[in-house]
Amino acid sequence: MKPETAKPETPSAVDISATLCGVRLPNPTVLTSGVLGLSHEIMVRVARAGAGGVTTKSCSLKPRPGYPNPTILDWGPGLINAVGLSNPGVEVMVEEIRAAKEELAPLGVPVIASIFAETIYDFGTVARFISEAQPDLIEVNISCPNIDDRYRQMFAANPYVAGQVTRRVKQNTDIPVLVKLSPNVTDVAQIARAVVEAGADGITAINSLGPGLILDIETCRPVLAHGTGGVSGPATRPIAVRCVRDICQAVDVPVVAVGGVTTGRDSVEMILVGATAVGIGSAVYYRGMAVFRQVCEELRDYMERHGYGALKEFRGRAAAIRF
Amino acid sequence: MKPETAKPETPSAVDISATLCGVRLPNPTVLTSGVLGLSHEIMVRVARAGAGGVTTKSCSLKPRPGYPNPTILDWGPGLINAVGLSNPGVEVMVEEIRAAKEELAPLGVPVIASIFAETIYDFGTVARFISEAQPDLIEVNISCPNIDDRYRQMFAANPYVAGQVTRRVKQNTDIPVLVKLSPNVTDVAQIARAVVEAGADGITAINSLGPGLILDIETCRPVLAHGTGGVSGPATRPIAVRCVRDICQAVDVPVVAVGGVTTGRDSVEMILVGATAVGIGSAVYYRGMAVFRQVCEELRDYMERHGYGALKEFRGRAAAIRF
Amino acid sequence: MTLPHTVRIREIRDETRTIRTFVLDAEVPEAEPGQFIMLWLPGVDEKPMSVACPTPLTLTVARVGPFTTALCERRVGDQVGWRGPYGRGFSLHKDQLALLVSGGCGVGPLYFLATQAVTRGIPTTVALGARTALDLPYVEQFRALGVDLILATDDGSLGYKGPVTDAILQSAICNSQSAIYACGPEPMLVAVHRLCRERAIPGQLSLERYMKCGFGICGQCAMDGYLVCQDGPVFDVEQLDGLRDFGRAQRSATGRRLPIR
Amino acid sequence: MTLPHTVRIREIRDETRTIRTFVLDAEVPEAEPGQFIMLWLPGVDEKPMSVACPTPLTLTVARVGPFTTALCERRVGDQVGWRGPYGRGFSLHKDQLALLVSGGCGVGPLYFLATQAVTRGIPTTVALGARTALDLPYVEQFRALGVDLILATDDGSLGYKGPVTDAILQSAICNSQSAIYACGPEPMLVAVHRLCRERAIPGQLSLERYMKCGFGICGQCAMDGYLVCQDGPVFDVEQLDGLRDFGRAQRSATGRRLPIR
Ligand SMILES: Cc1cc2nc3c(=O)[nH]c(=O)nc-3n(C[C@H](O)[C@H](O)[C@H](O)COP(=O)(O)OP(=O)(O)OC[C@H]3O[C@@H](n4cnc5c(N)ncnc54)[C@H](O)[C@@H]3O)c2cc1C
Ligand SMILES: Cc1cc2nc3c(=O)[nH]c(=O)nc-3n(C[C@H](O)[C@H](O)[C@H](O)COP(=O)(O)OP(=O)(O)OC[C@H]3O[C@@H](n4cnc5c(N)ncnc54)[C@H](O)[C@@H]3O)c2cc1C
Ligand SMILES: Cc1cc2nc3c(=O)[nH]c(=O)nc-3n(C[C@H](O)[C@H](O)[C@H](O)COP(=O)(O)O)c2cc1C
Ligand SMILES: Cc1cc2nc3c(=O)[nH]c(=O)nc-3n(C[C@H](O)[C@H](O)[C@H](O)COP(=O)(O)O)c2cc1C
Ligand code: FES
Ligand code: FES
Repeated sequence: MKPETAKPETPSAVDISATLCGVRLPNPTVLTSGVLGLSHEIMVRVARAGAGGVTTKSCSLKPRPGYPNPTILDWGPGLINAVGLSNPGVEVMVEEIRAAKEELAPLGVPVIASIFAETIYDFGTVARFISEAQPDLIEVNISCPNIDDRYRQMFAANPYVAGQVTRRVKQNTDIPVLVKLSPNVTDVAQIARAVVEAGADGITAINSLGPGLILDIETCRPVLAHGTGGVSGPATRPIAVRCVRDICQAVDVPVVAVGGVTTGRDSVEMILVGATAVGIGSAVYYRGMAVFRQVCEELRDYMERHGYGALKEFRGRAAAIRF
Repeated sequence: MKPETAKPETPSAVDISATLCGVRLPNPTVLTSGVLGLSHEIMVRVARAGAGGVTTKSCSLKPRPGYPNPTILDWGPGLINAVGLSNPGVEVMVEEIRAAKEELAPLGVPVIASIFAETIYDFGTVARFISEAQPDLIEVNISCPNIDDRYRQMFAANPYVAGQVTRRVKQNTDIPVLVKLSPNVTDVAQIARAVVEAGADGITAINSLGPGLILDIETCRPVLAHGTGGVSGPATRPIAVRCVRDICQAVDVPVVAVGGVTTGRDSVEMILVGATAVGIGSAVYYRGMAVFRQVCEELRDYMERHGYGALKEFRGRAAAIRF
Repeated sequence: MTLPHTVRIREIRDETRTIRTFVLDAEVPEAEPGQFIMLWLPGVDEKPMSVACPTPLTLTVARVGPFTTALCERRVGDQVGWRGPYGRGFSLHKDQLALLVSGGCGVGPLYFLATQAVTRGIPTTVALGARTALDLPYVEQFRALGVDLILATDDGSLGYKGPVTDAILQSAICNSQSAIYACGPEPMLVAVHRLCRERAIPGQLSLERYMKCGFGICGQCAMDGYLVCQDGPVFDVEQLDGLRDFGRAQRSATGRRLPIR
Repeated sequence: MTLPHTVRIREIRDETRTIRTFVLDAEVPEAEPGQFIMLWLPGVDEKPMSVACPTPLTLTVARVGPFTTALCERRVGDQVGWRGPYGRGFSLHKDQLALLVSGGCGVGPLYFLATQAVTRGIPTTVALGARTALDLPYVEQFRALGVDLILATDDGSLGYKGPVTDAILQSAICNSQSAIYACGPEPMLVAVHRLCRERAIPGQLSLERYMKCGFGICGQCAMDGYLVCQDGPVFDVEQLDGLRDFGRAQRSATGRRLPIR
């Protein structure tokens, strides 16, 4: 398979490993949920391509076919998607995670299991279920912007509801829990406080932005079958950086910074505002699976130029600055 | 002065004029607030360059120097700005608007006066003041994302407050009032309903997105002196289109659609979801002042290809489609 | 930018009772044989279709279910969207005779490949398999190209009676002087794969898996460690050795692995 | 993308008691004489500065207030940001003698222009004005270029006693065979403008107005119907005829028009 396989890590004086809720990542780049995280073989391939951690596609109690296509499109400054949380269901994901863990353990690359549900109650059930596969971390997706009427509003839009979901998940697992937040709220720090008070061990931010809407002006129809979709990629980066900054100033748990990260520069930006790790999704489209290794190399170059030996030496540096 | 001056409108069968709260626009492109709207000479130049309407920079009771520079930067997929609502104060703007109206009346191009204030009460005072200049419309900016602590939260973030501001302004003027909304809320339709119930004659959406944050990784500082800033330009278009769609479905007043509009295609997209006019700001950077004439020509081409004689023939066509 | 381009259907041709060719008002000169586009029927769905001709963009479609049925209801002048081309196509071995093996709608990309082989002066044989004589597509077009033809039908109503993969065994050129390029139902491809490995014949097979993004980020098209939309749809036979899913399993829209019928 | 590039100060030279030259670790080969960059002092402000040399990027700065004072406190190796170049620069008339007229920190862009004129073989005279001999910048650099020099000081401590605009009246080349290129305090530019119009001398004047974006969207730099950042900073004398604000008013940070001192 492609060049990106099992190249030995380029040796370097600087240490870019990170520790996320007690879990070690060989490097801070994490495959974000919903991108390539459907099967263990591909997750293993992404890890060999250089990812420091992999997150599974969010899974639910029952299988979901998701929305018809188009579900994912490139509109230039970013991607837009309304996949509809398609997934094979928690039973299947348990098997995929088991298989992934087996192959990734030797590489020292942790597996993050992303879960979601349609009710607060079911979040607990899925969490208990997925824990059987012993993922290194559980990520709770309460922030998908592509909501059917059934859901009414994102769980992540309301601090009380977000807290309840977190509590329910924590009651059902001993595995450290990351809660994934949405940028589509007026005060993300408030939601962050709520989930941390409810017991979240860490936070992942941001989920995709919006929703947004793009029309095909010839047919007068939305280009996505679902109509609206979540915006991701470079176009969203300044919003993501601000959200991560707000969250890191508001709470004291590790944050996985996601949103438009495409280059080493972008990962540095996230770490400077306080991120512990960086999620990468859309950039897999822009730079291929090699993006993980490239971002790490660019990050190392930066650290060498600035004489940093480890990430903690500059993590949060910008958060300190008054503004 | 440059090519863009006083070229005669290219004659065409299709009529692209629009009527906004009873005010006629020769074409639907409007210079949006904060871009070039500081002096009457430049507003006149923009009108000669093809704009169907011009909006002044938002003005307040007292002059404001705004934030230090950098206040406006191009980050690739869009612009980011934290100007800090600098403006010479309502007294000066009254003079600029009078002068602008005098020169624009013959061109049939209306002037929209944008106002803001730091308290609900002051909004009324500024509205009364500015009305002396007899602008064709008043736009109430309750949605600037660059808020100092003093303001705490945007007026546009809370339906009750947004309604109160609208009421206060309406009590102080007989001129039709547009209220400018922010995308940085979880449910923009709710805010739209609130301001319309409070008497808004129309809505302008969206103000810039975010705020966003961009760091200079060499100095670990935000690139904007203020730190965070509002995001605008192409990167924000899908969010803007969705907001305009939500608003047009929720309320029954004319909407000036703003946010990333750069081409005729983009203006068509906004009109298809229900917009009456389109605001153009950042695109002045990408295409120069000629953008107004270019967008109109591209819009006409589309209408000719589709055999439309007037904007109303396709306005809202996409809003009808269930999604 | 890969938003779908909306264009009109310029021409529609019936190839067989179930296979129909659509010529679109679009040009994709950069497309290679074996590459595919995502075809969008607004309000219905968007699915992968191989390029049968790049200029004008031409697709040859077998009616098998809801999407292809909706497509077959489209008339000349109707609007469809497309984006692409995507994936890795066929690459002709210039020193080998070309043996193209087609089953069902696999004929589209192979016709495109045949035109390329002929222009490059590569001696070309095309083997077409179908249920009956009535189901054999593109026979005239291939004749017009002047390639050698091997026909096979399950009922023997035309040419060899039996699977096309048996028919080619008889052919004189089914040896290591040739290279095989195949597209069709996966069981047929499995047979071709076996044949290529037994006789040391270089081979390239075009596979199908359920696709959503088409450009390598959703993971829906995963087959073992491959992304069929990006690493494929055309694979060298070597790449398919010992795979768990080849010939056995494919994913549904949910991502669940289901046995191949 | 016009995010500021952060670079280090490579070298600092004192030109006079109040004028200092900063050489940055940056190259702007595309910059033309008269164009400017926005110079960012992180944590302080960002303001326009003319390019005195493009490679390496060199700025000559007069200490006049908070920003330029903060800049003058910077040392070699300190970090500053820059973006640009922006605006319309000077364009040399190739058939006219060049007469460059500088007041105060206007010398930077004119030195850049002089180097260009000399390389193009255009006979060049540079007129420098200042308060005293101690305030005359770049005299040695211009001598080294081999251009004719006209010096003027208010106190007569060196060269002509009086405004540089009077000094050039004496010069043999102050006629329509020449073109005048001027940069300096606006009252000086007003005098040059009058001179050019009276004697039918083609002239280009570099103006200053309060700038924020630097690229034509904030409107802060408006002078009558012009955007100085984009239509200027260099204007032909014809463009300045009959303007309300030229020589009279400029905007403050709020956008208010204030009389020019
Ligand atoms: C790279 C590639 C190229 C293709 N080229 C052609 C072609 O040129 N002509 C042609 O007729 N067909 C082609 N196909 C197959 C075509 O995409 C399916 O026949 C079509 O999607 C069936 O949809 P349906 O709703 O009509 O049938 P369904 O009843 O939905 O499905 C029938 C079969 O098609 C498969 N299928 C359904 N949806 C998809 C999907 N989104 N992606 C991939 N497979 C799917 C199913 O697994 C099933 O095996 C190609 C497929 C791929 C992957
Ligand atoms: C196109 C252009 C090129 C310039 N090139 C040079 C140069 O090469 N060398 C040099 O020394 N100076 C140059 N200047 C002037 C320089 O920008 C100002 O001297 C500087 O901004 C003063 O800031 P301050 O805080 O030190 O002084 P302040 O006390 O703030 O102001 C002193 C003077 O500078 C003006 N000024 C202040 N801020 C700005 C601003 N943001 N934009 C424009 N003018 C401002 C004020 O109106 C006042 O006239 C240039 C200005 C422009 C517009
Ligand atoms: C195609 C696609 C599918 C996604 N699916 C999920 C998902 O199932 N669960 C989830 O938490 N986030 C999902 N996301 C959001 C991403 O995890 C990520 O938060 C977002 O894309 C921003 O990161 P990026 O800019 O690097 O893509 C998805 C994003 C994309 C583009
Ligand atoms: C430099 C700049 C200044 C702005 N100032 C204002 C303002 O004073 N009042 C206001 O209502 N909106 C202001 N805006 C927001 C714009 O009016 C507009 O809503 C936003 O930029 C989105 O449109 P665009 O993508 O076409 O720029 C400003 C935007 C920019 C880029
Ligand atoms: S179809 Fe999405 S990765 Fe292949
Ligand atoms: S400085 Fe902003 S328009 Fe000139």
